[in-house]
Order: sequence, then structure tokens, then C-alpha cells
Amino acid sequence: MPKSTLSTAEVIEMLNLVADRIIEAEPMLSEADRNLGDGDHGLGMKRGMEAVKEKLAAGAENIEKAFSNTGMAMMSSMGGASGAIFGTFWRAGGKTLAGKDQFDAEGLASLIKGGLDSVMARGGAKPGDKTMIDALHPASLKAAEVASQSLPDAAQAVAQAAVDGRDASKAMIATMGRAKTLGEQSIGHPDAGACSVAVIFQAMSDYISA
Amino acid sequence: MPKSTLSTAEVIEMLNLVADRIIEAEPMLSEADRNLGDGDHGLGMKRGMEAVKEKLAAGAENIEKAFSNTGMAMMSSMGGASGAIFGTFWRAGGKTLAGKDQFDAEGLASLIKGGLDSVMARGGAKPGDKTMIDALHPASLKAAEVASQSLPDAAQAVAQAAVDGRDASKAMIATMGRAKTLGEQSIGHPDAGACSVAVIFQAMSDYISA
Amino acid sequence: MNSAKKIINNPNACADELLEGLVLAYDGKARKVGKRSIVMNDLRPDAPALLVGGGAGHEPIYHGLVGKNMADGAACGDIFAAPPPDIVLEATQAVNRGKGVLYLYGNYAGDVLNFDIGAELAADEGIEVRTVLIHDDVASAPAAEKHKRRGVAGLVPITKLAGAAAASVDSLDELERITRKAVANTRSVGVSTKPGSIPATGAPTFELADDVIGLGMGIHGEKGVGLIPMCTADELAPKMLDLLFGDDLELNAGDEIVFFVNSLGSTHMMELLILLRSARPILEKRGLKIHHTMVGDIVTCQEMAGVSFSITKLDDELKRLWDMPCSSVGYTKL
Amino acid sequence: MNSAKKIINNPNACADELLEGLVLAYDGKARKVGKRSIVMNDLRPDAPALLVGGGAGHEPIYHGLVGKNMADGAACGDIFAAPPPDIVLEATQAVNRGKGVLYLYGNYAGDVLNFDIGAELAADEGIEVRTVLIHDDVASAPAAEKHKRRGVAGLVPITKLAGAAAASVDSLDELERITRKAVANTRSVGVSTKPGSIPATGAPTFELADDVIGLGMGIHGEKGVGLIPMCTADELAPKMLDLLFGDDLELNAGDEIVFFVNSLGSTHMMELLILLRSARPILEKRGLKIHHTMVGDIVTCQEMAGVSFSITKLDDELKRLWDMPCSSVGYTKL
Ligand SMILES: Nc1ncnc2c1ncn2[C@@H]1O[C@H](COP(=O)(O)OP(=O)(O)O)[C@@H](O)[C@H]1O
Ligand SMILES: Nc1ncnc2c1ncn2[C@@H]1O[C@H](COP(=O)(O)OP(=O)(O)O)[C@@H](O)[C@H]1O
Ligand SMILES: [Mg+2]
Ligand SMILES: [Mg+2]
Ligand SMILES: [Mg+2]
Ligand SMILES: [Mg+2]
Repeated sequence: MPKSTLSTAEVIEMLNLVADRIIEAEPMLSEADRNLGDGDHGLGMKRGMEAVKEKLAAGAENIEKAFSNTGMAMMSSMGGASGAIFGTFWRAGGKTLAGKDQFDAEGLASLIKGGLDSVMARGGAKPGDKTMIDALHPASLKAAEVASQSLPDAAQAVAQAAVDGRDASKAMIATMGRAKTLGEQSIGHPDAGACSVAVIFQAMSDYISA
Repeated sequence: MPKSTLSTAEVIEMLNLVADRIIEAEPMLSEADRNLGDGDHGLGMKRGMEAVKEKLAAGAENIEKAFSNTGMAMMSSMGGASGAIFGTFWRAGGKTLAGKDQFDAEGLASLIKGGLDSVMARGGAKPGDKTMIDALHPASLKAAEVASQSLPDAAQAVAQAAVDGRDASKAMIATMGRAKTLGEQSIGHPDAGACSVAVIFQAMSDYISA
Repeated sequence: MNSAKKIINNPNACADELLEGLVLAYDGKARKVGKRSIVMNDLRPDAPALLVGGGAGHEPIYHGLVGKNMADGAACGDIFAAPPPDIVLEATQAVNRGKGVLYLYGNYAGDVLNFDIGAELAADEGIEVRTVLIHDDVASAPAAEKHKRRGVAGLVPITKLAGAAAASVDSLDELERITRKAVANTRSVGVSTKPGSIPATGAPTFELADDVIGLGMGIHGEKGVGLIPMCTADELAPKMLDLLFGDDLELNAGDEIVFFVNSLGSTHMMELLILLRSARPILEKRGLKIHHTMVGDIVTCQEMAGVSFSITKLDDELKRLWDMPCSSVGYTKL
Repeated sequence: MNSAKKIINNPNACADELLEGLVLAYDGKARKVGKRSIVMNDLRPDAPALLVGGGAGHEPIYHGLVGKNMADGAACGDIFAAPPPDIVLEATQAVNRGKGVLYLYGNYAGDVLNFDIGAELAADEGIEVRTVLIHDDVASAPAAEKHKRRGVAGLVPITKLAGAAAASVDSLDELERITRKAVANTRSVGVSTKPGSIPATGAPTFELADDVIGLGMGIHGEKGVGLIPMCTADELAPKMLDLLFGDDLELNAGDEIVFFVNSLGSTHMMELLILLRSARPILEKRGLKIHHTMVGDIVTCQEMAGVSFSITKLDDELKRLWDMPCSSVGYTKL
């Protein structure tokens, strides 16, 4: 049954599904990174998500902590560019939910916006640089747009925006990260981190709509 | 026209044919060594025979020198087991022809016997150890047996004995050289050095009979 | 096409296990700290510290450059992944002797991100941290955009010099100044002939046709300046040196240099020596004096094949530091 | 199946060219002598000489072990081929300082034949020569037949000890005595996972299925004690150590040893370190004290994959020699 809001326990359940989906997607994510980077993105994300599951198994005090613990677990287990980037995303995004005891479409928008801002401040990449930001930024715009809709509808729209963003990253030229010197040869492949973002928001939407 | 004796110039011509045949046989000789040793026997023999051709291009004072220069050229250009072994063979064999100005069936027998004795003294291998001796020793026995026949007939019989010896080496267990620890696994392949001996005596016979 | 046939245990525990092995290789001279750092015992008191680090899988760098008159410690990441900030922090705390810590590492996005967060955490603990990035790879961006350049094999001579400085000077300022000079004076260029593999999966790190060489490629298979047909050492050496000479490091007749020929893994020392033979006359023809030649596989990527050339220009100060002996698993000099 | 993609020039000139490169790597400390020998400059006067040598293609051994407190010179053969007698002679003459020359090399038929002829030529020139054969490979013949055993990676610690002795003692007798003790106290065992290739042809040096390891194999692919299924480092280390412990070198609790983990070429240092982690506890459990650990690719066969373990037992004399610093392209110790 589609959920209009999520409790802390449900957020934890949702994050567990996100983790499982990323772990499942490891080969695809690694392959994406192999085309442009060093081929380990899926392995890093998998390592991070295994740490997330372990961390969340102990529960979390509130919604903020569920997200920020996710970020901490990724940051300290993964390393690499995406450990810092995805860790920052969940930590900073989670902080915007301080004091909240329900997660709704507005919370989704503030999670993504807060996470995106911090990721950009941390890593210096902008939309168009062919990073995970190219899935995260359109997802953030869409989330703001649909913040007054129902959580299932909002989550689905956000997931679609992330998927579209991922696909749009194919046409971009990589300038950041390990891929930074591929230049024009990076055209035609999606960014690995953007693929992860799409998997994450698709999993969230699936959990919320199920 | 078959030659009943060889002059110094003809011996040099013969040794050039030997050299060409060995150079041609490089891949086969290397392959034989790869089965049992380190796969470089053909390369070493080729290197040696190129040096022989260069050395003999300057001519040789007499028959003894034609053979012993061949040995010196091999010994100092090849290295490896076969550089010492084949170098010793030609040098020591050649010495038995000191003072001779014609090379005949008797000379062939003394060449091989003198060379064989020195090779065995030098390397300590005996017939049956799966070395070039297993082609050289039967060739030597045959050469003594046919020493009173015509040179073409003797050379042909010797070549055949060497070929048979080479083939017989297939059934032997290697104990010397790089192959020394293959043990029973060496059964079924001929010894690389024995293959060279067969090529050498075949070439000599071909030159003498042509 | 999978070239990996690895003698390992758990493919996901390679970084942890190799670090344990590395500590053993130091025979009591270094110890493991925290989750995945290695730090020298018996550090000189009241001295500024030199911390290096980066992803695993490139052994003996980075953590194998910890040693006497080399780095004081290293923060070790997972395979091909920068160390997380908490590992950077634990290493920082362990090497700090009240005079601050210099971070010296290769310019990769992941390393910059994680070391920067680590530096913020260290600042929270009251530890002064400075950062010097290594960006010696001339094929990874134009000279005007050094901040985009990768760090490759030049990190070995740079770490050697910085390590000698860390053993000699008394302030973080001095250590930073000398290390920046070592970086400013070092250029590298690499070529690749075959990929390495990712230990966790066995998958090759990139693809490359049998008849080409990746000129300027990075150690993870990052593209360089282009593909060239497979060629001889005598043909390749000038192509590589041209890229070094064409860069913005002034190299004039009479200048003294360290020249480093590095294998990326499975390229054999025979080939390194043949390439050295091809390269040295070209260096000498330019009037460069080779103060020291290094040959070995120190900056690697598993069984990747390829080589790199690095040049470090020495002034009197750097030369004095170069001539100090040093000892580490990755590089030792009498 | 041809794994070779080599950066070389003339495939038949590799040995000559790599030796030229090697001399350059010594930065003026060594020189080329005659056709294909390398000899240190500034040899200690009136001292017995240590000469090593063997086939090329296994760099940095054998010729890369020439150095300070290491070998005085090396006679270098062609690829995988012992040096011819005249090269042995030229090297012998160049290292001799009136006190005679000790030949130290691996027990291979070709080397024995050529060095022996070289020794005879040297005797004709009035130079006293002694020979010590290295036969450390326990998998190549039973302990009772040491004369049939190959020389493998143990030659590095043995040459290090012999080199320290050559730098210290005054007579050939003493040098020979100590070197024989180093040989008597050293055992090795190797495994192989992939062949190298012959530079002149690109052909693999042997064949080995993807799912097996050649236990006890020699560096040219000589067969060892058998094939075992591909396994982990934790499984392999005890199998290798069992072969060492099962041999006739007494190793009792409290004995001090040098432990050397060597890569045959493309096996990565990550793997060596993981294997070291697997092996050390087993050594320690036997009560052995590891005085020094060596890790690296020093005894190789082109891009062959595989590893070896070597143990050298130290008594007080050998320990004193071990602790002397040494410097060479192949092995340097502070
Ligand atoms: N500065 C940055 N800002 C945002 N995302 C980044 C940045 N640098 C790298 N990334 C993301 O990280 C991904 C690569 O992650 P990963 O492969 O795990 O790290 P590494 O590059 O260290 O191997 C890229 O696909 C990209 O989406
Ligand atoms: N002691 C010996 N006596 C006679 N022949 C020998 C002896 N040792 C080796 N050989 C011969 O040498 C051959 C190998 O030669 P080669 O491959 O050139 O040398 P290496 O073994 O040094 O690589 C063997 O096939 C064998 O015939
Ligand atoms: Mg990556
Ligand atoms: Mg051979
Ligand atoms: Mg990575
Ligand atoms: Mg050979």
C-alpha cells in the first residue's frame, strides 16, 4: 500500500531497500565506472551500503539520524570520490530533517536540496560536469516542484527525473574525478555516480509506492 | 655429384650448409626445448650458427681449423648448455683431424668420436640421460662401423643413426640440463640437443651426397 | 578477457590484508594504527610530520613509502579508493608531534575530497594540517591547468625529498616549502600496454588493443594524449621525453636531475633497462646531468603493463636532501 | 596464446641492450667490461673477488646484484643462456685483485659448463678461481641430491651475505667458507601461476592451466612437485612452508632467519604482502625469529607470475654480515 508519510522505522526499511538495490547493481555500476574511471564505483557503493545495513540494524533515534548515519557509514567505509560525495549527500541532506518525525514529499525535497548543496560545496562540481550531480540536480528541481503532491507521486517523479538526468549525462564530457582527462572520449557513456543516484531514487520510490 | 673426400674449402661449404639448416630449424628446436627445458635451444643454436658463418667467411687454414673454429664460434656466441656442449664437440672433434688435408669417412668417425668423448668428459652425461649424446653416441658407433665405406655412404648411415638416436630419446627420462627435474614427464618428447645433432648430420650427408 | 589469476584470500579484504603484510615487512619499525594506517615507530620528537596516502592496489606506493627519511605515516584506502576521512584522521593523530602535519598525495578527486574532510576533522582536534598535491603527469592536462593534473610516479622522488626534509627541518612551513619545490620540479609521463585488473572482480581496469600503446595514460587507465602504434623502445623513449621537455619545467644544459624509469607492474626490468638505454643519451644530449637514476616498479596498478619516465630537477638544497640515505619497503637508497 | 607485448628493440639484442641500460642505472659506479660483463669501479685493493652471473631475462638478477657490499662483477649471458666462457674470463680478469675470484651462481647445467671452462681459461692466466653453486630449490631434487638442485631466489640473500663477506675478509678461503655457509643455510620453494615469454619469439616459456598452480616449479617452468588447484594465499603459504620445513635445514625455536617473499615477475606486491601475512604467523609459531623480511620482485622470468619463499638461517657471523648496508640495482639495504 502506497505510503503517504514514513516513520523512522519505515525510513530505515526504505534505506535497507536502497542498500539492497545498490548491492544488486554492483556489476552495472562498476562497468559504468570502467568506461570512464577506474571501474570500482559499484564495489565502493556496495561496500558502503553493506556498512549502512550494519549501521541501521542498530536502529536510529529519528529520521535525521537514519539518513545521517547512512552518510557516516558510507563516508567511513568507502573512501574514494563517491564515499565522500554520497556520504556528504546523506549526512547534509539528513540534517535538514532535524526534528522531523515523519518523512513526506516536502522532506524529500529538503533532503535532496540540502544534500545537493553540500555535495556541490564539497566537490566543486556543477551540473554538466558529468558527475552524480547531473542526476541529483534535476531530481532536486523536480522534488521542489512536486513537494506539495503525495509522497508516492513525488517520489516517482523524482526517480524519473534522476533516471532522465542519468541518461542526459551520456552526452556530457567528463571533467571531474578519475575520468577528468577522458575529455570527448567520455561521450556516450552515463556517469557511474549518476547511475547510483538513479538506482537510489528508484528504490526509494518503489518502497514508498509498494 | 657425391664427394668421396672433402677439401678444406668444401668442409667450410658443408659447415655453412649445416649452419643454414640449423638456422632454418630454429622454431622446431626451440619448441623441442620448450617441452622439456626453457625453450631457447633453437635460438641459441641459431645465434651460434650465425657466428659460425661469420667466422668461416674469413676461411680457415685447414680442416682442423674449419671444425675447431666452428666450435670456438659457437662456444663464445651462444652460452647456455649447448654453447659449451656443441662448442666442445666441434673443437675437440676437429683436433683429431690435425694435419689432415682431406676429410673422408675415417675423418668423419674420428671427428665424432673425439667430439663425443670430450662432450661426455665435459658435461658428465652418459647415453640414456636424454641429451644430445643420445643422438651423438649411436652416430659415433655407426661412423666407426662404416669408416671404410665411401664418404657419402658413411655420412648417410651416420645421419640415419643420429635420427634414430633422436627418436629413441623420446622414450628416455631427462636428468641433465634445465630439464633435469621433469623426470617422467619428459617421456614422449625428443631431446632438443639430439634434434640438433640429427639436423647437423643430415645436412653433412646432404652436402656430401649432392 | 580476464588476465587475473591472483594469490589472495577474500577478494574484498585485500587492502586490509596487504596492510597487515606491509607492517610485517617493516620488521617492527612501523606499526598499524587504527583501521588502516601505517605509522613509523620512533618518530623524531617535536618535528613536523609527513603523511602520505591513497588507494591500495598500487603497491609499494603509497603506504610502502613510509620509512626512515621517508614518510612518517600513510593513510591507506581500499583498492583504488582514497582513504576515508576517519582513516586520514587516525593517521594524522598518530604522526603529529605538535608541529603539524603535511599531507602529500596524488591529485585525484577522491583523495582531495577525503583528505580535505580529514583535515577538517584534524583541525577540530587542534592539529595544523597543510596539503601539497602531487600533479606531475604532464599528459593529463595542459601546464596552465596544473590543478587538473594527476599524480603519478613522480610521487616517489617527491616523497623521498619531502621525507628527507621532514627528517631535517623543524617547522611545517619549511617542510611545506621544500615539498612544494619538489613538486614544482617534477614531471612525469606514462604509457600503457596492458590493463591491470580489479582484485575484487578480476575485471580488467580498461581495454587496449594489442597493437597500440596508450601514450600518456594514467595508472588506472585514464586516457592520455592518444594511442600510438606499438613501437620499439628507441622509438618510444623520445616520444615520452618530448612530452616532458615540451612542458613548463625549465631544463637547461648543466641542470642536475633525478631520472626515474618506473614499471606499472608486469613490464619487466629488462624492458626498463632497455628504455633507460634509449632515454639516457637524449637527456645527456640536452646537457642534463643525471645525478641519480632510479629503475623499478614502485608505482604500479596490479599486473598492468607500461612504463613511466619522471624527471626531478635538483637545486643545491634538493640535492643535499636527495643524497640522504632512506629506507622503506618501496624505495631504499644508501 | 602469447602474452608478450614487449617494449624492446631488436629481439635478439635484448641482453646486450639491457646490460648497457644496467650500467647507466649504476650512475658511474659500475662499468661495462669486454663483451658483456659489468664490474664495479673502485674495488677494494688486495681483496678476494666475488663474481656472479647467469642468463639474462631474469632482471634484476644476476647482473643487478653487482654493487657496494654485493658482488664485484657479473658475467652476463644471453636471454636464459649462461654466459659463454670468454665472457666469464673477461669478468674474472676485471674483478681479480690478485687474491683470486669466487664464482657464485645457480646450479644449471649451462652455467656449470660455461663457468667451468671459464675457470680453466682463468687458471691459464694464473688466476685462482673457486666455485660455489647455489642449489636452494628444495622442490627440484631430494635433500640427499643437492647437486641436482636448481638455484632460485635464495641467491639474493646468499649474494648479499657473500658480498658483505667479500667486502670484509682478506682471503679467498674465508670468502669461500662464508659463502658456503650462506648456501648451506638457505632454502627456497617457488610456485608458478603463469608463464613468462621468450623475448626473441614472444612464445610462452611453458603452459599451465588457468585453474592450477605449479607447486615447486622453477623460474623457467621446470616442473616441481606437482600441480595443485588454484587456491588462496592462506592455503598456499603453509603448503610452501611445509616443503621448506620438510627439508634438511634444521630450523629450531629461537633460530634467527631472513625471510624473502619474491615475485617471479607480474605477481603484484599486493599479493606478496598478503602471502607474507599468511606466512609469518606460521614461522613465528615454530619459534623462528625473523631478523629481516625481504619483499620484492628480484628473481624473475619476464612477466611470469608466481612467488617464492626463501629462508636463510643466520648465525652470529652471518647476522653481522647481514646487517651491513648494501647497495645495488637489484637489492639495497640501509
Ligand atoms: N567532485 C565531484 N562531485 C560530485 N561527484 C563526483 C565528484 N567527483 C567524482 N564524483 C562522482 O564519483 C563517481 C566515481 O566514484 P568512485 O568510482 O567510487 O570513486 P573514484 O573516482 O575514487 O574511483 C563519479 O562517477 C562521479 O559521479
Ligand atoms: N651435460 C650435458 N651433456 C650433453 N648435452 C647436454 C648436457 N646438458 C645439456 N645438454 C644438451 O643441451 C640441450 C639444451 O640446450 P639449450 O637449450 O641451448 O641450453 P640451456 O639448457 O642452457 O637452455 C639439451 O637438450 C641437451 O641436449
Ligand atoms: Mg572509480
Ligand atoms: Mg634451453
Ligand atoms: Mg577508485
Ligand atoms: Mg637457456
